[in-house]
Amino acid sequence: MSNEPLLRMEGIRKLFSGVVALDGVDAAVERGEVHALVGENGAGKSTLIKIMTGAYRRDGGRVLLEGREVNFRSPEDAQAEGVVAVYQEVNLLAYRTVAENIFLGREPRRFGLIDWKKMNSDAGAILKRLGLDIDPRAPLGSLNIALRQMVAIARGVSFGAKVVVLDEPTSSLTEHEVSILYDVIRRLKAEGVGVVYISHRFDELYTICDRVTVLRDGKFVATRPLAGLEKIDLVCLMLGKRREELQRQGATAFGEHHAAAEKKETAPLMRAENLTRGRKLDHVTVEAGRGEIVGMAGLLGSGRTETARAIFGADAVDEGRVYLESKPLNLHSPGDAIDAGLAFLTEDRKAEGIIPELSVRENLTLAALPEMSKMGVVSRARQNEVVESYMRRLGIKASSAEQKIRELSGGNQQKVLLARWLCKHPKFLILDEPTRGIDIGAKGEIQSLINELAASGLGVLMISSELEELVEGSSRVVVMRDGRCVAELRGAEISQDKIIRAMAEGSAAGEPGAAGASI
Amino acid sequence: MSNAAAAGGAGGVGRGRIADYAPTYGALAALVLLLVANSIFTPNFFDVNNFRNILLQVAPTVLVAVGMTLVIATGGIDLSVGSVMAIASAVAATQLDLGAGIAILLALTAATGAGAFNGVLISGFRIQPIIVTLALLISGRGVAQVLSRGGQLIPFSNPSFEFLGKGVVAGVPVQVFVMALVVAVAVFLMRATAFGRYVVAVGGNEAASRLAGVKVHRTKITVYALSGLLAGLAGLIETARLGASDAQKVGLNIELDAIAATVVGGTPLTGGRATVLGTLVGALIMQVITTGFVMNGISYSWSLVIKAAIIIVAVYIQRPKVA
Amino acid sequence: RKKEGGASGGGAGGGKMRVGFSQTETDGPWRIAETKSMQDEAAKRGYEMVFTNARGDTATQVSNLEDLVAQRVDAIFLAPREAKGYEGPLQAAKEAGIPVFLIDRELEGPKAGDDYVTFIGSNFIEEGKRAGEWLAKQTQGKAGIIELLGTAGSSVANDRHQGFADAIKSYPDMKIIAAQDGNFTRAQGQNVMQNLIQAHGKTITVVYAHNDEMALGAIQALKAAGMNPGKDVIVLSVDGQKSALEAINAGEMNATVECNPRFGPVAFDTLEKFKRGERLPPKIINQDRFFDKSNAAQFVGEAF
Amino acid sequence: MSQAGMTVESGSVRGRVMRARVTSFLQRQGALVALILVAVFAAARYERFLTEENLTNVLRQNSMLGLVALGMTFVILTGGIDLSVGSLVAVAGVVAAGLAGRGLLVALVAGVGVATALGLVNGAVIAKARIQPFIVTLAMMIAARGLALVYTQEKTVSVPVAAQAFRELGRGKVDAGPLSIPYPVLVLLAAYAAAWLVLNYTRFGRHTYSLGDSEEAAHLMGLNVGRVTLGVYTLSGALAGLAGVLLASRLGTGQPVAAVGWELDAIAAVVVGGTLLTGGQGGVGSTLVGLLLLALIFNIFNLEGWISPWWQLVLRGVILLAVVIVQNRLSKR
Ligand SMILES: Nc1ncnc2c1ncn2[C@@H]1O[C@H](COP(=O)(O)OP(=O)(O)OP(=O)(O)O)[C@@H](O)[C@H]1O
Ligand SMILES: Nc1ncnc2c1ncn2[C@@H]1O[C@H](COP(=O)(O)OP(=O)(O)OP(=O)(O)O)[C@@H](O)[C@H]1O
Ligand SMILES: [Mg+2]
Ligand SMILES: [Mg+2]
Repeated sequence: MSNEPLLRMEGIRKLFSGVVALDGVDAAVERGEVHALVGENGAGKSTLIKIMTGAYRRDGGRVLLEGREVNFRSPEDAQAEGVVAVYQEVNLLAYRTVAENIFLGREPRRFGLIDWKKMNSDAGAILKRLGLDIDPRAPLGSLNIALRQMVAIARGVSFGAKVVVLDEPTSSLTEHEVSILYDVIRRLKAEGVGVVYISHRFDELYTICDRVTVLRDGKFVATRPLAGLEKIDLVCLMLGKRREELQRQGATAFGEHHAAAEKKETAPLMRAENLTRGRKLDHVTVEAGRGEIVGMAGLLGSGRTETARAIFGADAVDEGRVYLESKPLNLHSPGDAIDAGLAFLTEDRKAEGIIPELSVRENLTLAALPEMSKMGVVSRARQNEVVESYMRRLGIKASSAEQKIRELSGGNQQKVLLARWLCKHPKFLILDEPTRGIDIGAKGEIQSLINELAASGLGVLMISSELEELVEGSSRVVVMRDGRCVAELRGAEISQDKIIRAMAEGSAAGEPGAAGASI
Repeated sequence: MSNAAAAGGAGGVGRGRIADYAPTYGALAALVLLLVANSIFTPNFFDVNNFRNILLQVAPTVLVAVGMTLVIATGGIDLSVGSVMAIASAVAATQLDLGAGIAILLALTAATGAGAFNGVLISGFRIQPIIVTLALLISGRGVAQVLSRGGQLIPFSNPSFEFLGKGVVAGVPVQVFVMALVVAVAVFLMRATAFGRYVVAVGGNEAASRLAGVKVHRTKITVYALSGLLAGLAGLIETARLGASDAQKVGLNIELDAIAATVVGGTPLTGGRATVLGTLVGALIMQVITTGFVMNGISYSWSLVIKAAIIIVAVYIQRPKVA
Repeated sequence: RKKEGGASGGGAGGGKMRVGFSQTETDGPWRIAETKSMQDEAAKRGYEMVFTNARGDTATQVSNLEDLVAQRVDAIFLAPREAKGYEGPLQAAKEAGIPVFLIDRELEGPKAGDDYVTFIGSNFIEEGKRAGEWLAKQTQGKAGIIELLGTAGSSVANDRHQGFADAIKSYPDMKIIAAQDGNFTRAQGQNVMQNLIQAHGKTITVVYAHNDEMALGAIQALKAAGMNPGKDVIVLSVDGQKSALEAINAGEMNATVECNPRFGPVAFDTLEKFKRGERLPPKIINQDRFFDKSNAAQFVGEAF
Repeated sequence: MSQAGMTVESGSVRGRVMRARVTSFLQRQGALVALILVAVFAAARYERFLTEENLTNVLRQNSMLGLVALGMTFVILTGGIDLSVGSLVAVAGVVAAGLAGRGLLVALVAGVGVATALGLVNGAVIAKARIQPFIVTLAMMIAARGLALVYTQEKTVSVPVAAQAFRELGRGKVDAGPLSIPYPVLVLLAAYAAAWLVLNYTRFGRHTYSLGDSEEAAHLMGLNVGRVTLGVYTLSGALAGLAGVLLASRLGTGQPVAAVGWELDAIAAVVVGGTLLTGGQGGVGSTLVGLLLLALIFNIFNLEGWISPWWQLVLRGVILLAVVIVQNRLSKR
């Protein structure tokens, strides 16, 4: 009995309307172990854990909890047995309070009625234990994504569960929050809880995980101890390539292109001047030249997305103006911005990117329909031509162009959305967290693609929370804080250290942003 | 289902077609079944005249349901169609002195305007479609009755206007032609035009559509205006057929028939998808049921119960599969 | 016609007498004519009328009556939707000393002279019966009948069916081939008739519709099917509205039993008699006429 | 650096919490303000408006619709809709009227029981067959009306004169000091109080809200979504049943054609009160305010007494829209 792992999955098989998503997958978590689950986008990680928690029915295989075969029919069943998950897409209740979200389904009661006082104080205690200063009575929707994610984790760990699954928990956390999370995980580990940890960030895996299971194309590849496993070997397992095939320098796939763009002293391609919007944006000025990648750094909520949306005409500004090729733009809606030659890849794929029920083809060509149609009638031939060429060029993995985009993995969805803009041949591209939640292989592909685009003369504004990406990818980095540009770093000044200092403390090294201090 | 698996690997652009329209096959099968069963068990059912009657009677519902399908595809709903029919009817009947052409034009303009009004409130003021159109459902009939001189029934005699509802061309009633034309245009609109794509995109994810440059307001307002226009057309046909405008009764409860036809035809109420042909099939299913019941002398009360059961079964066969 | 609202006048104190009229619904020409007749008569005689519309719902009508009682109008005319269900408000009116006059439909239970003053109107069972008797004479007791029913569950439909069925009961060769719901509307009457012609074809010799509107719809259907309404097929109904008389004149329809909606004059006469303290009979039945080819042309001008 | 980050977060969090609270308060207040304005207008204009008789009438007349709207509130809070309520009122009414001769309790239990069972069918089909509530309850609206007509052979069922207790339920009053409160009003108030308690202090209530918030999230968080769905539609059926029994008792008859269109009136009351049709937000207090607002408007139409029925229709729609637009504007602030 005692050498039976805490939770074991054997020969798991799952079909989605006939298409195999998982086939013969084995995985096991021991007590007190943090077990990493890795694989490319679409490898089947999220599907595997949804089967584990009963959110999906499996089509084959067994799940054993403490040696006993279990058959969860719903997450409710799984929770009752001590298997709890924090899912990839933050899935909580926006209008309910933080405390309700934490205790949903097991609200403390007195005389059959909910004991709000106890619920709030218990929730407060749980949050405090995680080092979070959140009012348990606040509606969840009033928190930003990072805090919501932390609440989801707090809920997950508060169950006294045997197995806790965390599916990409850090994709929107700051470093500080990540370190809080690590503490929590270590505590769980000490209590003998088994933790399943999914992430595309390798440094996290090496910091916190003990063993790793690799999936590829829905199949089991290997389970290895992480200690002693070289990063490059892990990547080889994931991608199914031999070591010598993977020759790359640097942590990202950005080459050393920016030397080329750096010295051009022409008028900027895009200039956004004094963008101001309520308390969220305060006279933000950003510009970028042809062929230049301008990075944008900042903490969560510092106003990067707000800036991007304002440039794109998605939100009305109180003040400020956007120029493209020195011409002022009159932006009332994203449509106007697109007509002028702007493009914007959103950070929130699910809510603002994909049209889930439509096919890859329709999603990919949505923005380009005007060019593909005459008198409003769409040319199917043009559409297919464009779709096929971009699917090939970006290596989009889908059973066909007619597959629903919702069925694609996150990384492939992201590529489709990128293709949506590329086929419009924009002049200027805004990328908001372009590689969030993207596997290492696809990430490299996307990064080199961005590079290529810039080299061909496109201007790029790249918002990212991954400092490596900013450091290696951009020729200039604008740092934001509290809705203002607080620093601008160029060329050799760009380093992770300096960016971090500027993000936290306002203007650090480098001259301040053009407008940051202009009032 | 297994052929879907086989097709999975093959790729190719054609594959999705079947999946796209599959739900309609369920409804189509139901329709064929009903027709066959009726042809066997209902005396005089299998007869050209009867099929003509069925098409004749289903025409107004189909017109309204096609508009409803577009509205539902954007994730909305239009409860006001019946009242819009009444408004069109009242306008046409009171303006017939100006000539049939002008009366029709005025009536359709009013109906389209009423629909656009819905659209503006829904899109511009961001009020939920069910409430906006409920308000027009209530007020619209009031307006129609005010227009028709205090709810009077307005009989008329105007052959060129009545042609719309009573005319026959090459043995086929005019309204059946109108219906076929509208369905054909709508199918073309949804399958081949950018507008059609925008309609389903807006219904599928409004925020994403906006960021992809889709003119969301324009799309929604257009869709509700079209629904109004088609309701108006249905109202005129109904009026012409009866030879009188009855602002109280024209189009009463037709919104429920239209919604049922749409959903039975395979368009989900959640939006993001539209099967116009499915809607036609859905409406025909409901009409064949009604006709069959009347011809067999089944009492109205029982027919309600059976009809409801058939709706549920038809929708059940086509419900989306869940993981 | 727009009168001062109830506010300023305030109860019976003012000079004008305020009468309440609880109408069951305002759908269809018949109800509109009834409402208009009441309102016109009130205006003519200088009464202030408080009008309420129950929109075809008994519960709403009960509420409306309660509201009228609470307003302390001086008298109430009630055109009830159903034969039952009004004990509550009648009781309240009695306690408040407000006389109630029933119009066009009788109640089961409450007593004339006690719970209400009197009933003025027609008898729906009687209408059905007159139609049936006329038909029996006309066809020598031989007919294949289609009955187009009024709204399912409404008492008018039930009564007009009942009276008709009673009248033809003793003629074994008069058969109702099919009875289907036409919801009192022309459109549905036409649709249902189309389908019934398809089902029963030449066996149909008579259409009996519960109101003129449905009969007019059925005529359209008959014409479209190439059957000659008024000649091959006898069409008869109830109400006597203008368009029905015109159809009779045109020979497309055979007869209609009058159900006169113009209650205004007799209603207010009765009210004034009551005020003068005259004795009133428990029922004042309208002298409803019977229209057919012989007299339709004569009355078409005054029909509603 | 990290500490600084967290402080910024929580600072703005407080601001947002405040704003959210104010917003939801204003949203509810929109209807309340309208209600107060309308009441003041009526009191000033009509001498008999503020009489106990008139006010009691308004409450009693709307107690049945109020019960239906209460059930609708639960359903709408989950993001669903129940179009069948009007027909369920009719079914319960005819069943209760038919059995009234066997005593109040039998009639009550049978009437409410039948409607509850049909509500349960709604819930079961929605939860198990995963068909959208709109279409399921639309079908039930048609089917239940048919059942009521079949059961009564399309005729009105009268309550036997002997069934005094049953008749008393809809017509009687209790004397509470200077006031006398009709039973239906008492039932209404009790139901609203109980519903308030259920929504705020029981798991079922909180889960009702959770479902409307996000059904998918609730499911992934381990909520038995099916059970809650079943619960709200059953409850809606039960309350419609209770309304039907009260109606039959008040009228002394059970009519198969009663309560046509009540579903729309109930939805209007819920929405005018400020509950969102998308679910997750709102409550019984809002519904009560919405109900009374619409009730007063009708009362005013009757007190006014000359507005033609067509203009009443026009006004009803315009007022409905106006209240919702004002609310919408307020909540955007
Ligand atoms: N509901 C669904 N219907 C159809 N196919 C699906 C569905 N969900 C997932 N898939 C498919 O199953 C495969 C595995 O997806 P899954 O989401 O498990 O990947 P993942 O490893 O979690 O990827 P990522 O790292 O991007 O999150 C993918 O090919 C995806 O297209
Ligand atoms: N509490 C919140 N509730 C709803 N939306 C929010 C909330 N906080 C931020 N947002 C929205 O999320 C987006 C991101 O906000 P912002 O631009 O301030 O952050 P950012 O610097 O882009 O950080 P990140 O994108 O990494 O979260 C914006 O569209 C903002 O309006
Ligand atoms: Mg995943
Ligand atoms: Mg952002």
